[in-house]
Amino acid sequence: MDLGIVLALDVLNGIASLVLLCMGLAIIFGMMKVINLAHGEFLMLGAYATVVSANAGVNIWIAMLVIAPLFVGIVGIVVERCLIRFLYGRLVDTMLATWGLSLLIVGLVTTVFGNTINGVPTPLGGFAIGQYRSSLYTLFLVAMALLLVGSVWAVLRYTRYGLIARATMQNPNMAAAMGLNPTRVYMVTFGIGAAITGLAGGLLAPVSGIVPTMGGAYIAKAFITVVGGGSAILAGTASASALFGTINQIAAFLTTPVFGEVILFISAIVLIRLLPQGISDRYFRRSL
Amino acid sequence: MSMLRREFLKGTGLAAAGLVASPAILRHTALGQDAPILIGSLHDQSGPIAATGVPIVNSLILAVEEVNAAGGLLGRPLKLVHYDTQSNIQRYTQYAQQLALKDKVLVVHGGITSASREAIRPVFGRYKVPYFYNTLYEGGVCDRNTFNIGTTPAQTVEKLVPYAMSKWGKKAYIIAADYNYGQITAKWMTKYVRDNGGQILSTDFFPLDVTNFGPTISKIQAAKPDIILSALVGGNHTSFYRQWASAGMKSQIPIASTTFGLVNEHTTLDANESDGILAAYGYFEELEDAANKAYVTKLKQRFGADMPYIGEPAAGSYEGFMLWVEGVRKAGKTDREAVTAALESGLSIMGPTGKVVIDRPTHHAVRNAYLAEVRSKKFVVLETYEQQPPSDTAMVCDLVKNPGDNKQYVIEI
Amino acid sequence: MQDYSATLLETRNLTMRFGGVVANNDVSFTLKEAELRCLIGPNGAGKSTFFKMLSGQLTPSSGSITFRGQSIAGAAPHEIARLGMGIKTQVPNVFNGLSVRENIWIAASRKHTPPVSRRITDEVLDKIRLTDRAGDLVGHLAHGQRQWVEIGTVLAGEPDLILLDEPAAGMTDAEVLRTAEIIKEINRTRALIVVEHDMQFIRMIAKTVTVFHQGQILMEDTIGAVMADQRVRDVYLGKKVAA
Amino acid sequence: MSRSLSTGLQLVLLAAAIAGVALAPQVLEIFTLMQITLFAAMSILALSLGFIWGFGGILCFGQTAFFGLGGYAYAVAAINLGDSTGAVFVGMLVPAAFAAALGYFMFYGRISDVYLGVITLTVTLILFNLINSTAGDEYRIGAAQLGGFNGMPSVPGLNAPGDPSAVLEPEEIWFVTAGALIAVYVILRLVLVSHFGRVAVAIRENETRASLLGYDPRLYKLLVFVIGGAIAGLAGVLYTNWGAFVSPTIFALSLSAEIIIWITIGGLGTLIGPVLGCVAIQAIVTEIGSQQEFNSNLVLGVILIAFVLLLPRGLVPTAQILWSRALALKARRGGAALFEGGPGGKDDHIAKAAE
Repeated sequence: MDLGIVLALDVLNGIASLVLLCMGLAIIFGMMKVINLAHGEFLMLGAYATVVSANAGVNIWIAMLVIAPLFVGIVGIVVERCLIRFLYGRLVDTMLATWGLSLLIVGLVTTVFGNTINGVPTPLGGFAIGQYRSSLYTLFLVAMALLLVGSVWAVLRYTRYGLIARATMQNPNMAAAMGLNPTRVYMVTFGIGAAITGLAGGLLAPVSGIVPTMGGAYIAKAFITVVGGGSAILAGTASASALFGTINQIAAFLTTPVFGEVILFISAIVLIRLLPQGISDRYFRRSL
Repeated sequence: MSMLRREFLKGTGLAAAGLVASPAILRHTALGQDAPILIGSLHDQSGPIAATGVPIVNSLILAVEEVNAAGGLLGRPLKLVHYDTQSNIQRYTQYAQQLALKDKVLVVHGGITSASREAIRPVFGRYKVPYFYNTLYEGGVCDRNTFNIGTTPAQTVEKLVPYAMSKWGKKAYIIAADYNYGQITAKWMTKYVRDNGGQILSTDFFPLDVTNFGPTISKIQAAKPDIILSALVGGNHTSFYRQWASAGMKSQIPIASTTFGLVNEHTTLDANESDGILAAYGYFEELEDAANKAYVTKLKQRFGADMPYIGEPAAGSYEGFMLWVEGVRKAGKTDREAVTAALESGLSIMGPTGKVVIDRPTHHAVRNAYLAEVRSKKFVVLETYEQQPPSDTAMVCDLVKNPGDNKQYVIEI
Repeated sequence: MQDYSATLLETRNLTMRFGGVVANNDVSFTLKEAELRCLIGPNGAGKSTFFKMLSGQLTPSSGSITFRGQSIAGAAPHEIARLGMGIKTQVPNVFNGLSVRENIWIAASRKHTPPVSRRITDEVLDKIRLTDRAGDLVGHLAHGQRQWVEIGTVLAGEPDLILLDEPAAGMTDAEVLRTAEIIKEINRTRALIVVEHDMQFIRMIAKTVTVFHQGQILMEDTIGAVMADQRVRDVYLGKKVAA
Repeated sequence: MSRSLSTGLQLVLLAAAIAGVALAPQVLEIFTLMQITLFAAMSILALSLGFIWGFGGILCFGQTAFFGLGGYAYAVAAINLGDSTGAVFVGMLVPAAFAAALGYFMFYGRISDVYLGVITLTVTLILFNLINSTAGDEYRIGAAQLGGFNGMPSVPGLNAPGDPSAVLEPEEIWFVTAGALIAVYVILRLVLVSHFGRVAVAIRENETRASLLGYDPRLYKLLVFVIGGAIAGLAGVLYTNWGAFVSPTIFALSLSAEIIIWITIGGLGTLIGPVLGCVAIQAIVTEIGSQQEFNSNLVLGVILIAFVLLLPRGLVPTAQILWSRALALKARRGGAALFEGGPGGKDDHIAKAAE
């Protein structure tokens, strides 16, 4: 029984981590059809921003929730202005450029900070369920994932930017037709996607090993989840994260982490074969 | 911080310019009497394994400078020809060929993972360049052209496991990186736990890119072990200690590891995530003897305060280098056969880790092993085990009897 | 000798639904060997959907299609093409990155040896009057010329039934005349179904006309009778009002 | 350029390439020869993706799946058979069969575009994960221990057909590898001028039109994919033979991405472009490791970004465009019509392919 609750928490944690990891990528991919291969490095930058500012004496929560998204958001806008905007509509070229960018960021961070950096401890501590112990921070991550999904939904649903974003998603020319400057829409979108990724990096910093190459461990999984989810940013990311997170965590508990990964990948292939347009296009056709 | 770092790098680059020769310059070096003796180095300076590679290369640079400051070797200066293998096996093979055929170095120190060693070892065997592998590894390499200076499981696991069991209890849960080092180390852990009357509850292996240990932590709690034996490796696996501590488990079940500290876990983790973890290696930066103090001071002076923690791979490389230098001195020439014979003669050096001798039948090092505990982001050495032989590899390898042997044995346990 | 009274193509109760929208409803349609039929109807009447079901680009929700006595509803486009049906789609559907000659040659060479294919290619190029632009990339041609290329690829495949969806769209008057000529020439040996809005053009070629309206067949008669029909006028008038 | 002239030119270039391969051991030192042997093996890999992506329109993110399978299949077969000749064929057949199964699953399942990319990428990850976790003793095929992350050391090198004791020398391995590269190049050229190749290109241009003309796009794509898989397998065989070593990093995502980079830099829709891009990047990456001033990742990242921004069409198409502009200028002056494209003039597609 207690084990069941702990397991359920693990599954929730797996889903929440995936949602946090993927949301930024999903926004950029869903709205701009840009596959950002530097996504993992944005995540890493978020973690570094958190760790560096926390080590410099900034309160850990401010470092994680404010500095990380702000810093990576600004990086995102700079990247969009200097690189991505020249490449719209050229899927492969953006992949190549963002791949180059990811190497560049890894190289820069290594040059500046070296190969290892002192991390920050996990805040909040643990709690007991019967004779099992689990981390309060896990619950915090779940709450943050819910909050993120909620905010993205509210923004898309109720704000002017959300309206523009939805219109752009359905038809890229729509924004222009509405008399808006698509350049700005794209810039803001890329910045927001990057900021959310930075937030995810900040949130994962206290529970991860932080090294310049850490992004590589996340990029493939995030990419597969986003594409498996389909074009609806929220419904797609949430449903694919829920599916893959559950499968991965349960398989990892029952067998080994290797098979957890392999089973996740196989289920992704089966999913794409059955629903070639992603989950959201099949089941949540008119959702956000 | 970043500016400092950059300044430091620039300084290092300038200082190193005369020492780490650009291969382009080397292409037309004449092999005259005063021509430098070329020594090859293949270590990852970028990519995931650079965390281990950078201190090794720093240590080698120091070793070269020391020998040169003392008048060189056989009257000739030494020069390090180093390539960044970029954490990529293909580069290892490429640069190994380059060192052997183009730069024509007299000895190579290199390789960090066993995969990289097995990629380049045959190249040096084929082109007859003596090869030093200075990192701790799973044991079993049996090759007269290769010298393995790092510790093997029999030298460290054998000490760590009984110590941890006598302190904490007999039921162990093993978590290890899913590759040969982890697999073989887990086997040795299992053997020593059983030999000491204990029990293994489960053994889990993790690919090097696993970062989420939630399900594993639940699984461990369900199994209720007395100790955790860890052979987790690399930056991603550092997450385990974090998530373990954040679940409040650190005060519940203690951890002993043969890998903790390899990528500076004890400094990158917070004290309350790492205090009390036991580890065993052939070297710790905190060793108190004078030789080590001098070595550490020189490295820190040479490379600044940013010199990362010095672990066994860096110290082992320094010693491997000095062993070869002693071998050349004793042989009186740089010829491969003569130097190998000298090294096989029981020649020893006193390095930062203590006395190091080449074991003739296995070409491994007889050396000290140490057991330490993490306290406040530092290792506190608890036990010293003098002159441990590579008894694991000795079970399968005898180069005196079979000098033509050339493979890595899997040791049946 | 071909039996000109035999049925070439027949659909029974053909229906196509997209979600809640019914694009074609209960269409029963018959075409004889070597017949020329024109389809007219306002935008959204279901003509293109009908063509897509015939050519295999869409699978009907219900109903049957028989071509030469063989059921083809839901068959893949290439299978239907191999049975002898060729289609020029509404939006020019050509190989933009290939030359004009290569476009035609690809079509001709499916069932012929290289020398025969080359001969057919030359004939078709001559017929569509693009011989002197044979080496140009199709993507570089004007819209009307790309229409010609597509018609050329259809001809080079030597189908027994040709579906032309708005062949005259975007053409100059001279080109429209030429298209009508070619259609009549083809019709000497093969059957055609032509969808067109241009009533001038329809008058030039039509014998029998089928009128589509709201996914169904409104009427089917000679061109004269159709033009005189009040319901047809209402449909087109209604369309104009709506527009 | 008339067709016969370009064919003649191609034959001259081919003869020059063969002569270059034959003379290389005379003029180059042994190390350089081994280095370019590696580049030749990698160039075959580049050609395999250059073919299926540039001419079949299939963007495969996981070409290393076939490369790696080729390498492993060769290693396992060579260790078990003793003779490498059969192992070479096993090293091509296994990835070809795998490509056939995967291709059937994808093309007949109507999976296209980015989804195809994701599936190929995922399959590569699965292979990497599985092979990576074969470190235990129980994972052996016959006499061959798979070895997990550490890979399989001491893979037998190529030997003279039928005589396992006659292991080839570096010069001979160079001849075999460079010969294979030329053979693959010529075979692909011939495929492209054949009816099959021209239809495949037509399908890349417009799948709907091709199917409406009676060609089954699924079948053509599948065949293109299988050919690409077999060639990538051959590259894996030669790569493994070059290093006498194979490890799971052969499946690495970074290598998959690198192949895409070679092709983009060299020029999509050409055959020579991927080869040039591959050699250029390999040479650069090798050179980077010899310098100590900058982090290797940093340098490579800057180079890639600069390429995308400054030379988006890739080396070969850009050169062709400049060349044809120069010719057109000359033609205008001389009033002569120099251009007469036609069937078989594959380079017509460059403008399109460079998109």
